[in-house]
Amino acid sequence: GGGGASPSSSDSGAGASGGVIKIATQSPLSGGNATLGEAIKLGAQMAVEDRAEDFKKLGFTLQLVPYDDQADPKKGVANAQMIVADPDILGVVGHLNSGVAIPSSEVYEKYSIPMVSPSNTATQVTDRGLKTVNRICARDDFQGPAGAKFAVQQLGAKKIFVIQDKTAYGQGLADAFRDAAQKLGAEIVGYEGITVGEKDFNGVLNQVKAKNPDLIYYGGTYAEGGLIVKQARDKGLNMKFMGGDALDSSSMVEIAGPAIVDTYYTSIAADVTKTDQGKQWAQRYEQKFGKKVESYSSYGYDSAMVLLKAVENAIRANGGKKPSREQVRDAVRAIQDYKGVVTEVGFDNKGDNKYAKVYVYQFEPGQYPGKQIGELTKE
Amino acid sequence: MKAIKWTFPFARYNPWIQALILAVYTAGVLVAWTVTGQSVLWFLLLLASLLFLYYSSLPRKVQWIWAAVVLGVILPLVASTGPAYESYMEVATQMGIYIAMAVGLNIVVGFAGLLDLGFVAFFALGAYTCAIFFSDQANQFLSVHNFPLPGGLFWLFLPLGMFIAGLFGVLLGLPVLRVKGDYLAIVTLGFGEIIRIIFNNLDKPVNITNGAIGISSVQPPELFGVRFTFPHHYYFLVLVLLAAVLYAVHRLENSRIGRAWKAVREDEIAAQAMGVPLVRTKLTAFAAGASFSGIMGVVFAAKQAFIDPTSFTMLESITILVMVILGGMGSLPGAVVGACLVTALNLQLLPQLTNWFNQLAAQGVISFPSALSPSKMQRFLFGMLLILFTLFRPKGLLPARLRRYDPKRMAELAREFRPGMAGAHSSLSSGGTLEEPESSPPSDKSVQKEGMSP
Amino acid sequence: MNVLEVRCVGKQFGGLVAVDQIDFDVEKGSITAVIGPNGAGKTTLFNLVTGVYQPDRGDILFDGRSLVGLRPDRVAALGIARTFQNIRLFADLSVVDNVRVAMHGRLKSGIFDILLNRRKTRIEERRALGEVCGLLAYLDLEPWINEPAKNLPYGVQRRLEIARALATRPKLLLLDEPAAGMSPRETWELSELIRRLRDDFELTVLLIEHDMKLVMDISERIVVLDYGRIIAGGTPEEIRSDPRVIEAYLGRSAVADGTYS
Amino acid sequence: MQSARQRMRGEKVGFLTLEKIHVFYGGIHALKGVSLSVDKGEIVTLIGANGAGKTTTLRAISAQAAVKEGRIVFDGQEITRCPTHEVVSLGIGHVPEGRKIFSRLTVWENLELGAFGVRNKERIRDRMGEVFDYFPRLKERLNQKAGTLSGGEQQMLAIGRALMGEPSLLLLDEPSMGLAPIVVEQIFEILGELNRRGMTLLLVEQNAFQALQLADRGYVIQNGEILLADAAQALIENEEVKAAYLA
Amino acid sequence: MLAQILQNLPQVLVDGITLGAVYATVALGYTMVYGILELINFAHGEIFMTGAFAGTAVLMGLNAAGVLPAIPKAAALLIALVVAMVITGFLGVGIERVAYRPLRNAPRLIPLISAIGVSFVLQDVVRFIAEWRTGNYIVTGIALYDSEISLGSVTVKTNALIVLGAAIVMMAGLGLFVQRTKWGAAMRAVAEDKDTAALMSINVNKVIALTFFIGSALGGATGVLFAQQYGTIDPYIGFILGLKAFTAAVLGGIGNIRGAMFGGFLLGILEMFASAELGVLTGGVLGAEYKDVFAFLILIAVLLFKPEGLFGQVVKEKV
Ligand SMILES: Nc1ncnc2c1ncn2[C@@H]1O[C@H](COP(=O)(O)OP(=O)(O)OP(=O)(O)O)[C@@H](O)[C@H]1O
Ligand SMILES: Nc1ncnc2c1ncn2[C@@H]1O[C@H](COP(=O)(O)OP(=O)(O)OP(=O)(O)O)[C@@H](O)[C@H]1O
Ligand SMILES: [Mg+2]
Ligand SMILES: [Mg+2]
Repeated sequence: GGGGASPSSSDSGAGASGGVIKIATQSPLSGGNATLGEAIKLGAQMAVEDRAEDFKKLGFTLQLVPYDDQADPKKGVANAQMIVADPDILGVVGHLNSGVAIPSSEVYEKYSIPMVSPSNTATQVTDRGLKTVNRICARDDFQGPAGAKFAVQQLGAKKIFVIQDKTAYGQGLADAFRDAAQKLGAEIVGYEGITVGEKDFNGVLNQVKAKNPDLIYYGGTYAEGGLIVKQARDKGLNMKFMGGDALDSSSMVEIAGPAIVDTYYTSIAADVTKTDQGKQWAQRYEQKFGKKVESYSSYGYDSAMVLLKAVENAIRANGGKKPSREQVRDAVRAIQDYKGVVTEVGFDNKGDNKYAKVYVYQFEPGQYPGKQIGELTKE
Repeated sequence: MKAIKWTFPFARYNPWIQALILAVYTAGVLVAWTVTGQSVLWFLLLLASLLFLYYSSLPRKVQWIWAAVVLGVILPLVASTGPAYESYMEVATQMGIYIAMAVGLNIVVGFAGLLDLGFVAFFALGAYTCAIFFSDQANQFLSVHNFPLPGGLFWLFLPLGMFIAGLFGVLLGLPVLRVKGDYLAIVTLGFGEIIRIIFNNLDKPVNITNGAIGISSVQPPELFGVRFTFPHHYYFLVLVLLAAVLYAVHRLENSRIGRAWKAVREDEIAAQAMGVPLVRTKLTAFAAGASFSGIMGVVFAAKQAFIDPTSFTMLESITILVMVILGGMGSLPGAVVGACLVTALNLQLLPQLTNWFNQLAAQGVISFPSALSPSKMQRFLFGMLLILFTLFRPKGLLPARLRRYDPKRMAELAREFRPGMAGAHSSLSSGGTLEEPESSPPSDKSVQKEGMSP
Repeated sequence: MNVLEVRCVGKQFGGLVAVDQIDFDVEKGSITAVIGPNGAGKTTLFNLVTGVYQPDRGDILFDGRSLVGLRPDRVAALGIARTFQNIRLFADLSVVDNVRVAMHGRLKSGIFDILLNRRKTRIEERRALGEVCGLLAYLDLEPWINEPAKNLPYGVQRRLEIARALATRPKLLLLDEPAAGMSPRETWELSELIRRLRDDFELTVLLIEHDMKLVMDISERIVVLDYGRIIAGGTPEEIRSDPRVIEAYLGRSAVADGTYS
Repeated sequence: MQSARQRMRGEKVGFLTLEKIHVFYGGIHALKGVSLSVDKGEIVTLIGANGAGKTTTLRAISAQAAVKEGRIVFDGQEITRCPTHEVVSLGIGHVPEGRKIFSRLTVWENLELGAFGVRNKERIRDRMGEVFDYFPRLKERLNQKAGTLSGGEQQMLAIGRALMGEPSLLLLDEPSMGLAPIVVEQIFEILGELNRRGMTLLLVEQNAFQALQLADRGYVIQNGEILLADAAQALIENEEVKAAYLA
Repeated sequence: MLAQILQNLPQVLVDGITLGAVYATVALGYTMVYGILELINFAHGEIFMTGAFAGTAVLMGLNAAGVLPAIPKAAALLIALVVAMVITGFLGVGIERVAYRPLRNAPRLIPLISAIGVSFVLQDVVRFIAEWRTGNYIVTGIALYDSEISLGSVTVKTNALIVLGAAIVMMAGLGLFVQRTKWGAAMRAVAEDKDTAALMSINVNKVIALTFFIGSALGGATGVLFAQQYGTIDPYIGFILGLKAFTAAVLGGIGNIRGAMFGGFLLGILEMFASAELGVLTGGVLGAEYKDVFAFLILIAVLLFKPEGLFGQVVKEKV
């Protein structure tokens, strides 16, 4: 490891001849974002455990090293330095926040450690043209417009009120949605920001009430989104409500309660429970960790699986020996048709997932995940 | 005094012996480091040698040179032998940045006694100044479209960031200094939040800061054709800046301005009655503190290559305040140690500790329920440590100490300046017939100029 | 010649008239005492002169120059220094630094001089330190130089306040109850000290005191305040026998005892 | 004087006894083995130069300064380690140096707090009446914020407040400091009156002459040590004391 | 534009007062502790949060035991309130004992650090417990009074009325306690001068503990009402709310009970007004995201003209 406080890495892989291969995760494990961050970590952990046997057969001990970036860019960068200093680490699954992913990936790039992001939707993450940065989720400029298309064309929204949480994620998504919706002929009657961590959104909702739109679009996560739906319904605002993949959580249903009717969200994940394989996977997850599956659990799982697949490919290409980071990096980018539990993965030359699809779901009270009611591909 | 002797038995020895002990200690740590391979512990113990150095009675010049050699040569050299080189450099760089901020905040809170809970705003000002012009962000609102600026211009932005932050320090200070005590705390807190929120929203009507998305691809500085891409580049940059900052604060603290700060802290009314202009003194404190923060903000933006408002939250201000108070308010070495400690804890020790637990758990040595997973305990541990530190060192780790004057020398001076005080209002500065302080040979080596011992 | 001229000065706090139409002069080089019952407005008068409060009306002239509207530090720079009734030292600073602070207005180095450690700064600081040492020796404070002010005995604190005031190089020194809490012997020493100060530093002294022995002993003129007004003024002899002063302040029996003769 | 006579009768056990008290402020050794005793009904005065340790002695008695070594016995009970509020409820009133009235509270509230330990409302009312007998001025100012009183009135309030707790022993720390001569006179008269009504007083004063005139006995303290102890009159006539403290 | 604002105004006021009531009662706790120890009790927000969890846990427990449907709603709420108040009251006393009392003679800002430490620890401890019990630290509780009352164009949640009523009762009760009782006078005396208060045979530690108990219990009770009002709680609600409440306390004049109350309501209304109307007023240039800027600017403006806060006493320093 980066320091003597951790057990020396060279001797812990005694069981396997080829040595140790580590996969790191970086996501917030403490603080307000920890649920999501932990889902990523647990997903990756499950992947590592699932593949550990295969790697043992190849002669390697597989380990997961979780890092807590606390949603803080400075910590992310410092952790990244620790990660790159450990020669056994061949890839990173992370981050949750684009604001942390961007500076941290600058470090990964210098040391050629591939990163597979389960959840960074900001366009800049891959638009900087780094060789190491990949993501399996949809970009804001895909998900937002897809949502807009559905809202305007399928739901028939003409007047739309956009609310966002003033985070990089929320703003990116909401802006993309707004622009696309305008192009499609909808009128944006309001565009407001709220503060993450607060619980009272009546102020903004009063404005919504005055404008009386057909649909509220929310760019942000479920913690605030759930409350906004609930408080809107309390105010008698019964219009449709829509948001992005960050609403895709069982907590959303819990928080909003019966108010969740007429709530839609876009997600890159196909409904896990639709396939047997998916159902099984979800069951295993719940048994293993005693927690409900979150969307990010499966993204985390798939990201790690993709990464491990690439490592495996690189090992084989390297004649069974431990590959270099550059080899793994290129192997990740070369992945073209990996079938994960929630999404198919194939990277384009920027590191974006070509197969990223956007599915539209509708929530129903007391049920998670929602009902899949639409599917959009990138044109 | 008993307590002081207990804390620094070291200070009693003769300087040569001190130097020897220091050298042996440093060498020991270095040997241990190279033998055992990479270790955070040795890294921190090496830094600790500088603390001993500070408390030694070696002449100031020797101390500066020694520290320069340890930090500028030995540390990077030894660290570079292992794969974690850049990791150490990164941590050391962040330490340096925080030290400068803690030292700056120490001026405001420790010296001048003005509780500031929004200090990170000045850091943000410096950082955004740099980020906007060294990325293509400035193209968004300026009609000349030749941004990002070339990396060579970075060096101009250091003083610029310092100036802008200092200016805002004064602008904030002017209205705000009417309010006192903890009211000031809340006003500064408000100011910090206002700055952050504005940066978070200034993507419309004119896109200046790119809002919550942040500014990415900030171009690195360049010096003699070297592009600053690795942490060790920034390490050396921060080291130089930090030396300048520490030197400046040291000078200021022991000057008329520094004494005025402390006088204002102790008793505003008495200070005024003794001829200390209240507002100007407080404003200097605000401006000085802010500008150190601003200059480091510039460096930070370049180092991160990406800036968004989440780096400048209120929690950040509180963290810097924790460094100052934990170290010992009004104590320069305290602020330095506090900053080192908190940064090391946050960036190195706690993550390493949790990694270690995680590995043990992965190897099945111990097991945790998922709610108690060690990676989630960093904040908890940090909180515990804060409580324990304050309980066991309630005055801070290195409390401020009085400047001591040598009675013998004071007596000599008294004889020289017998107050045959007629002819009042003589100027203190006119004429230079007096010997300069340095040229009078200190009779006792341990006594610094002006009869001060360290 | 008059150093200080107080012209019709008044000051009100809310409904309370603390100082009401006060008018008097202080002659250069004199020692003048202000006495009066508790709450008569003596300290308020000092605060008005030193710029801590601004008068509601009237004017205060120092060397012919009006002090009205000046901040306390400007007043200090003009040459008026004071001590405080409730000692206001810089509690956590050492004795030397307490006095050094008072040199502030007389040191001229700017921030850049200090950062560059210019020769000018070093010379000026050294001279100032020398002067501080001289003052400390003069007031017998040498044994205490490295002690924080808060640890000093009361009497020493009072002396330190005087030393600090002197370091501003005042022409007029205002002492607010310098003998409070002092034993008769210390009080006597204090009166010697005040006289010496006046001569050695070419000072004019204005003092507030309840210790009549001290007042009668050293002052050349006495001003008596009651309810914010001057009820009497004159030499110690005149005041001692003034019936209004006896009634309001001294008390009949004390005068009969001969305590103040 | 009655109390002096009592003492003549030879009641040996002191009402309050300090045995070799040591007090430190950080590194400063403020009291170095102070011993003294006060009998019931007496007025005892403690005189000494600035910083001699007078205030510290009183603070040690009321447990405001930590006693490092030595014993304090009051009314047959050891109180050395009792916290302040318990010492006070045993019947020791303390009028602290510099008055220390609660300036943001009204006069009435100040007095009421003086009787904090007294539960019986009736007795509180009686006590208050008694205080107004001594200090009619306070009655006029009942609802005024104490911080706005003049110095003399504040001193009266401080004494009155201590009396509210029905102390059998009253410690007074420089009650005449900063007061106009006419007020000082009044205060001393009242102290005499209190003593005549049976209260025991331990009085610290810079105004040594006046204090000794009032007192039965006196102690001279210097540098944290008791230098002399004698009858008050004897001290007044003592040449050394005269030279050092009476000027 | 004006028409829209006016049309909205009654609802905005109602919502603002509801939010303000929460700020106000939490601010009371800050103000009490500050008034007596001059300590900004940064952990107070976390005490509030703990109260919210405790109350929610009680209701969930009652529900799981099948008791909840059987007893009247008011009784359930009362039980939750009392249990939460007792828990947070003792928690406050414990925190004072462990983290503040040993530092009473330390430099003034030192307890601020231990307070921050306490608040980190509390956040995580509550999180551990919540997560351990439910697998998720974001907890959605059981709402007792969830209906709405419509008065013309204005809708009010019944729970909001309860919050409001409770806030007023708490303030009035506290005001009476502090102004009219012996213990209240003792608190004010201790606030002014601990040493001298002890000379009045006041047990200073006891008074301080009492202050912490009352302040924390009020915070805990507010937590329960908050959880009722908004339905969802997490271990991090204390931080922002604590800051807002502290701001409210300062706005009203810290150390002053009426001030805390008034400051809380004012801040609530200001925020609500800003988030509802800023966008309208500026034609979309500034929006709800600037509400904190707006609130802080008003705070700063108030302090500039009245540096001691709206209700604060000018602490006249007698020179
Ligand atoms: N800042 C202030 N605010 C309100 N009232 C004040 C202020 N300063 C002084 N006073 C009042 O003005 C009156 C005069 O006070 P001052 O301090 O001048 O009296 P003094 O003559 O110095 O009395 P003493 O001999 O007791 O010191 C008093 O009633 C006092 O309470
Ligand atoms: N809080 C304190 N911290 C440190 N030293 C103290 C403190 N209080 C008193 N001292 C020191 O203890 C010694 C005794 O002080 P004390 O106040 O008892 O004297 P005193 O006889 O009452 O004098 P005075 O007549 O000035 O009131 C002095 O040397 C003083 O400096
Ligand atoms: Mg006065
Ligand atoms: Mg005393």
